[in-house]
Amino acid sequence: MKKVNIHITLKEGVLDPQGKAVQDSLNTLGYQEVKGVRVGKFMELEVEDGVDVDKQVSEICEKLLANPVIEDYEYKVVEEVIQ
Amino acid sequence: MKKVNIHITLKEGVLDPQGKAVQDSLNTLGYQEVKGVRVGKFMELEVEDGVDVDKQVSEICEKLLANPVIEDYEYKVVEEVIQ
Amino acid sequence: MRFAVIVFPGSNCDRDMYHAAKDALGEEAELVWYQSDENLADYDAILLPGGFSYGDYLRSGAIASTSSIVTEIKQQAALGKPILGVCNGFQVLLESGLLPGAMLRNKRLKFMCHFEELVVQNNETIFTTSYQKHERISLPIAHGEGNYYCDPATQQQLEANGQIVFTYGENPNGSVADIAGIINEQGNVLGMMPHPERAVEELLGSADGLKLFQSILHNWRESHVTSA
Amino acid sequence: MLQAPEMTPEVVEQEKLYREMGLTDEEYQLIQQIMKRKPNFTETGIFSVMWSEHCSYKTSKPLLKKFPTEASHVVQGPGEGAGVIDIGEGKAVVFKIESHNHPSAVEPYQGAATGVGGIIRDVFSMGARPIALLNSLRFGNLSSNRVKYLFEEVVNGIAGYGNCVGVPTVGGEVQFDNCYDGNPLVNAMCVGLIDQKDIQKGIAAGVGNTVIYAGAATGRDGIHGATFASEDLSEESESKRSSVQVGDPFMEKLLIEACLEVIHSDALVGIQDMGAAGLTSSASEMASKAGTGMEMNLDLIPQREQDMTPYEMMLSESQERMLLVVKKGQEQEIIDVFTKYGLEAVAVGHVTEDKQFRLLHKGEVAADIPVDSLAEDAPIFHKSSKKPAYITGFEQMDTYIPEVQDHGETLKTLLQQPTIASKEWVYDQYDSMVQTNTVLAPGSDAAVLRVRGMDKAIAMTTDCNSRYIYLEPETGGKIAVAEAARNIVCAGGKPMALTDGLNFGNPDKPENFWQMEKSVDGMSEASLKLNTPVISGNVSLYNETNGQAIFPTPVVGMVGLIESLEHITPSFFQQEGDAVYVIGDAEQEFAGSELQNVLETNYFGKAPKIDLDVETLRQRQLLEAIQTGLVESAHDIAEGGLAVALAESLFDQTLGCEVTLDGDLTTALFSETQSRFLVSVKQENKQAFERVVEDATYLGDVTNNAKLQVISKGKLAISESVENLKALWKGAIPCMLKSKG
Ligand SMILES: Nc1ncnc2c1ncn2[C@@H]1O[C@H](COP(=O)(O)OP(=O)(O)O)[C@@H](O)[C@H]1O
Ligand SMILES: [Mg+2]
Repeated sequence: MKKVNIHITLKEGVLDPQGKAVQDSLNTLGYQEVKGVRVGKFMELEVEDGVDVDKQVSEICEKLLANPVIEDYEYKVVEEVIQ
Repeated sequence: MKKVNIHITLKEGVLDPQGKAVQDSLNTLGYQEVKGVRVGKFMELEVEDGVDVDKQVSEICEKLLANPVIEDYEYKVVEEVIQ
Repeated sequence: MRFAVIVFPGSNCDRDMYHAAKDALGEEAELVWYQSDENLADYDAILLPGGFSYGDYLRSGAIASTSSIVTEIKQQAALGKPILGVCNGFQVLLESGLLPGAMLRNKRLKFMCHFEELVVQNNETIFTTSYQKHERISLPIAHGEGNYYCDPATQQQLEANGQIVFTYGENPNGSVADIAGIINEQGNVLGMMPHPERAVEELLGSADGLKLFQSILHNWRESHVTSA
Repeated sequence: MLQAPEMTPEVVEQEKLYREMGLTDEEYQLIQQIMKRKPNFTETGIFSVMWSEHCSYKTSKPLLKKFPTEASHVVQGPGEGAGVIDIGEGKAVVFKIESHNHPSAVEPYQGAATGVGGIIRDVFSMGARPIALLNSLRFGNLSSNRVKYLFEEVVNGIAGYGNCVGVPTVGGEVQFDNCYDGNPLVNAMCVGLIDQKDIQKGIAAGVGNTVIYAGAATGRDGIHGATFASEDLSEESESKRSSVQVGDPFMEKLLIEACLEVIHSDALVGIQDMGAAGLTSSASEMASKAGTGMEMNLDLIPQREQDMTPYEMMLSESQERMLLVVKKGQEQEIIDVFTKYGLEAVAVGHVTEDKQFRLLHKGEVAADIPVDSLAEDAPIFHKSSKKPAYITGFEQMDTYIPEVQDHGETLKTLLQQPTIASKEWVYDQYDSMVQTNTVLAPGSDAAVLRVRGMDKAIAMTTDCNSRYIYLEPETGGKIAVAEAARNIVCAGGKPMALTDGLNFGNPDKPENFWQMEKSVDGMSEASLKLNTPVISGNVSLYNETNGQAIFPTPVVGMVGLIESLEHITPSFFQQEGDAVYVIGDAEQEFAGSELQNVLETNYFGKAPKIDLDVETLRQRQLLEAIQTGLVESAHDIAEGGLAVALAESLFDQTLGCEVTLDGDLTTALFSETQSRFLVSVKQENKQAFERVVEDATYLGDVTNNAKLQVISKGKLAISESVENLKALWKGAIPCMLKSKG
């Protein structure tokens, strides 16, 4: 079993209303030193042994997890889970 | 300027309807080897120099970014951004 | 004329769409469950209703767009059949690539539900011939992710081809170029965030949406008279 | 942790573990008597939740008995998932209100969301399609950041859930008072529509029939034993602690569709949702009601987490779960329906004859309890009651008379009080139109939904001015019911029945119990008089922070029937030239008023009087006038008095009005005297209207100058631009939310 972490972020140039809102409220709360907030998704999943993890994960990212029109993705195989 | 990455994940045991929906749909798409999908948030932000990054970031995570009742957070100062 | 209203798990405007086609327009309509073995070729138009397919988890419309019925819808689209996606239906059309662009969360991050004024930008589509060009109509919106996004090149293309069918009188959600609804290049797939099916009776505040259904019917009849 | 082997029945007794589960020594003794032995850990837990106020109504039952519950149009009174009223032509309306106060105080988004989910299940478990949601909310002072957070997230949670399941949220109320600072109230009401022949009951009838569990898997969500955060907790057990319940509206939507399909199968015997106390309450109540017993094998329960104990499974409050009893041998046809919707449904047990509630786990009997002792025969306690000293103090006060210099400015101030200000910020976030039946959306006195296939419509509202109840619970209780009925009448409906959400403080304090008693008395009297029986409801006690109770807040959710679509009446003025009437005269009644709050930042004195005969007469006459087509608009006069009602009547269009008021201007404008309405009538109908409505006084006309003008003693006392007033009224809440306190 392999554990995989996936990061999905908005492409540069795509406006991020959520990031902007977080940024604004941080500033109102007095955290003026915080800048450039961007909000994305973080997914954790496990892939069974015996499959090509890289192939599998990039496939599902492209097919489903990320929308290429607005999002980029990145993944990392973080550990072998021993059962 | 320091760049900070924050991961916000649901606490263990807290229901994750999103993760479940993604998991189910991956399985329907034929990816039976994918298990245990959990969906969280990923935030990137920058903190100006001259502030205590650790203090600042853990404070805003607790106050605003994460909901301590159901979420855990983790952050990493990833790099110095030279301006 | 026979309308298919596609029902995904989590669709919730399916019955409203059905009533619009069946009761307000007075034509035949069926609710078609996404896994049913019905043949979409037996229908004259396909309606993708609003709602929260798969809870809108991940991204709105994303999971539904991977279902096999969408493959069939694509085939029917290629044959030139009228396909209308409203709200979540529009999001499914975007996610499946039948229409260009993507949806972001509303700029104020809140779900909103109220009547909006729209401008009919193109009244030469099979969905809009009963409207006047630049007619101002009132339709409800009800969405949290209706902030239409596309890159500048796509926007130019949409504008150049007259693919922008509806715009907002006053942009409520941050959409690029005030876009409320767009059509594909072939002119048979329309996606829009506002709900024409909620505006087919004066009793409920507006009947401006009825003309959209009437346009579909009218143009279908025309094409059937000429081809017959 | 929660059922380590060392937790023997003896340990439960010696260490008084039952206390941590919320049972008293007395109750524990009673359990031993019933069981004729010491209950084990799981059994003790089961008793503790079933004997909690939430499930057993042990302190409130004696009060609830006072409510009138019958009328010819009542099909189902209290006792099932929700009440049912007949609306003719074989159709019926199902409704109920439920509180989710404590969960919302801890986690406002999920607390409110799961509150909505729970009340929807109550309605579709009756076999009805949920057609509308309302919510009655109370928050503290909006200047506090915590209160802002609670308010925003509660609204967000209601929207998140209701919008996704596709049930329109069409009405409700929000009030703000300091007493709710630490203890917000979140009451959600759901209304459903059903063909009377389809009405289901939550009964486990037919010995040998199969018990089916359907919907979401069970996790360690909301287990009440969270009180076990005691010194015995180890690191490992910490991670297994119960977690906050998270709602899954998508799952609920599928459950609605599956259950509404299943009710048409003759295989179905009974169905009930798993609400508070989850599997325990649904299973034991279904058996107790049917006079049967039930045996379940817990190994078969779908589980979301590893190694769950019987205690955890039985006390879990995981959401979106249903329990069904199905004819033996016909299980598959039911399971197939759930499978179609991608839902899990499994047989977990069967109905028995011996009236025992028996649970098996890993080959052992985990619990074996006489089922009636959990439900029908749960103990009842009669609390002592005492009139609070503060009320005696209020009774002895002189009549409070406010001093107002500038009436125009005062009106502007009132319009910006969050309790009076526009709630558009709230309801714009709710899908109020899905299902395409909403004729009058949020923003009018009562919401109105047409009923497809009929010429009829139904009107619905929630109301409760807790300030009056704080001052005088009995009078306030009457007013809450009367005000709800007024809102129904204004929309053109005949008030039919109500559901009550009783929100109070700790009932162990005699003063709090007295408030409960008196407000229930007042509500009962009014519902009897208005022929609006109580058909369902909910009790939420212990609403306190730091020993300070909230204002007693018995929310009334009312449904009315509009006989013809023609009768649907808006609450705004419709056209220039119409005559403006007020029904009923104002007296100097300012105690508990919004004006008192503005001027004194406090409430004191005696609540406004209410005469139920006058109330009934005026409601009947106004309804008659509406039904004969004599009324263009009708609005009840509530917080802020006539002045606010006049302003609100102008906020839909660009009209104005000019009215002349006699007597003391402050009283005429701002008094909150009860049983009053503001009505507009076409000029040609004036005489006919006056003939029908005895207490109507002509005030002036609707104008087209977009100004609110009030003449008093021959002088123009108020002349304000409607646009300006509207901007203040609409902007108040968004503005308060933006400013960080
Ligand atoms: N929480 C809420 N949810 C939905 N609608 C609401 C809510 N609060 C207020 N509204 C709507 O705003 C309008 C005004 O509310 P309110 O001032 O309480 O009315 P009234 O005094 O006539 O009962 C009503 O139409 C009501 O339904
Ligand atoms: Mg009212």
